[in-house]
Amino acid sequence: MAVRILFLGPLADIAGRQELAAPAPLDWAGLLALVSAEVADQIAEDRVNIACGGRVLSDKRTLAAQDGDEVALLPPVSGG
Amino acid sequence: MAVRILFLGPLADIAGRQELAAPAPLDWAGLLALVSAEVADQIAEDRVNIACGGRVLSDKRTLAAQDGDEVALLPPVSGG
Amino acid sequence: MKSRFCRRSAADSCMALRDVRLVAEPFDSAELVERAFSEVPDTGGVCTFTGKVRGSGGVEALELTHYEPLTLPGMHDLADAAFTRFDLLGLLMVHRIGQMVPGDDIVCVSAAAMHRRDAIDAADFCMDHLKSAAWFWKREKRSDGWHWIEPVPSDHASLARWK
Amino acid sequence: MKSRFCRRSAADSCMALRDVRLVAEPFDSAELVERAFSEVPDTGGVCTFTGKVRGSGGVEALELTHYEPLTLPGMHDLADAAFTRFDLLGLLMVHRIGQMVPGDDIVCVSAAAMHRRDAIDAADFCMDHLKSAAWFWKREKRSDGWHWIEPVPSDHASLARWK
Repeated sequence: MAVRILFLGPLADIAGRQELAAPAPLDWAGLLALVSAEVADQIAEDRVNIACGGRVLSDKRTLAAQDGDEVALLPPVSGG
Repeated sequence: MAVRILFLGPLADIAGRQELAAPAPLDWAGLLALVSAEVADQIAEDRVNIACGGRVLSDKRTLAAQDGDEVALLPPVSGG
Repeated sequence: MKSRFCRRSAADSCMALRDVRLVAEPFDSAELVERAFSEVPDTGGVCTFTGKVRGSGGVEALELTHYEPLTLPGMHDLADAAFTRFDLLGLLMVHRIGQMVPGDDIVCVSAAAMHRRDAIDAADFCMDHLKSAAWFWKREKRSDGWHWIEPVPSDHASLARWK
Repeated sequence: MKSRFCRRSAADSCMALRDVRLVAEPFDSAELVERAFSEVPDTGGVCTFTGKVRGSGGVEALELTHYEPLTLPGMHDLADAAFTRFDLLGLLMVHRIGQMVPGDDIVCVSAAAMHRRDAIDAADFCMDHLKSAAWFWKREKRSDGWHWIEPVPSDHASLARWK
């Protein structure tokens, strides 16, 4: 098994895909290296959150995804 | 014609009637003299308002009801 | 009883729906709101408050007395104030009078607006002011007869929020 | 999807109605509220906010994307917070997902309480927190295609009211 990375909302457009499989384990540096420079810039922003295994990380730099984990990249939610 | 005095809400119970006809003109002192002592005590309270001709008086002591006027005695409205 | 109200500041239309009335018979809030606002275009949010007769404390019936020359004009003045203060597309304000039983709707205020904040604040504002704008006296029938409901001092705190 | 929720502080009953869900098809807010609260005893007030898809700006369709592992748990946590903070008899929280058209209901929050203040504040509180509790991304379809809706900074001001 691997780590499943999900691009949510507008991030899917920027990434040009909705998901991506990556070898486990996956940490913050590994994630940034895996995505395009544009996506890396986006997810490094404070207002983008990351969930791992269904929980939003309070500090996304502590990401430590294991085999089978789902890592969701969560841009800020829409207003309105 | 005369002045028609209306007792609203709980004031009708205290007065024992819903309305009363009085000779015109009618002023504040005339009104107090016309009603029972208990009603007079009630309507003298700040929280009781008086409307004359469909308008609530900003100072009820300026009451000057003419022939055909309706004078409404308005106790405080109920909460809830 | 529906009337159209012209808002001077409205950008693309001067028509906002306005429905203010007193009713002596049971009414269905949900149906009134549905009917009132189904034709209002551009609505982003609708906030509806419905007040009901509670059956607690052994209440068998509730009676609302009003003073007609003040009640409806007071409600219209309040609607004017709400349209001036908030950016509304529609406002419904219906108040029951006379005798009613637990479960009956007493009052329904519903505000439609482009934006959520205006809809919620307008409904809240109207409910807070309804008692001072219109003149209603309530009494409850319990097993031992009718009892007038006293004024509640805390209403003043609610009103002060809008100063 | 209805469930009963036990409030530790309830005086004479530990049953309060709670209905929290996501729906992928059009829904009728008025009917949901009617059905949800018709059996709730002692209700003195019901406050309902319904958010709708606006047709202004040439919007042809709206799509809501969500992240399932967070959305529904987030809504349930928010309902818990509302029951803890306000004295409620019932709470309905329904959110549409997927594609919808102008006039469709997007979200409906309805709170039933003994007292007006709790009902209005609970609906207001839930609407303010829904966007941070659940995760929704919206995009609009206009004649030139789909456009993501940006986050609105003013939402933070709304949230700060509840601190």
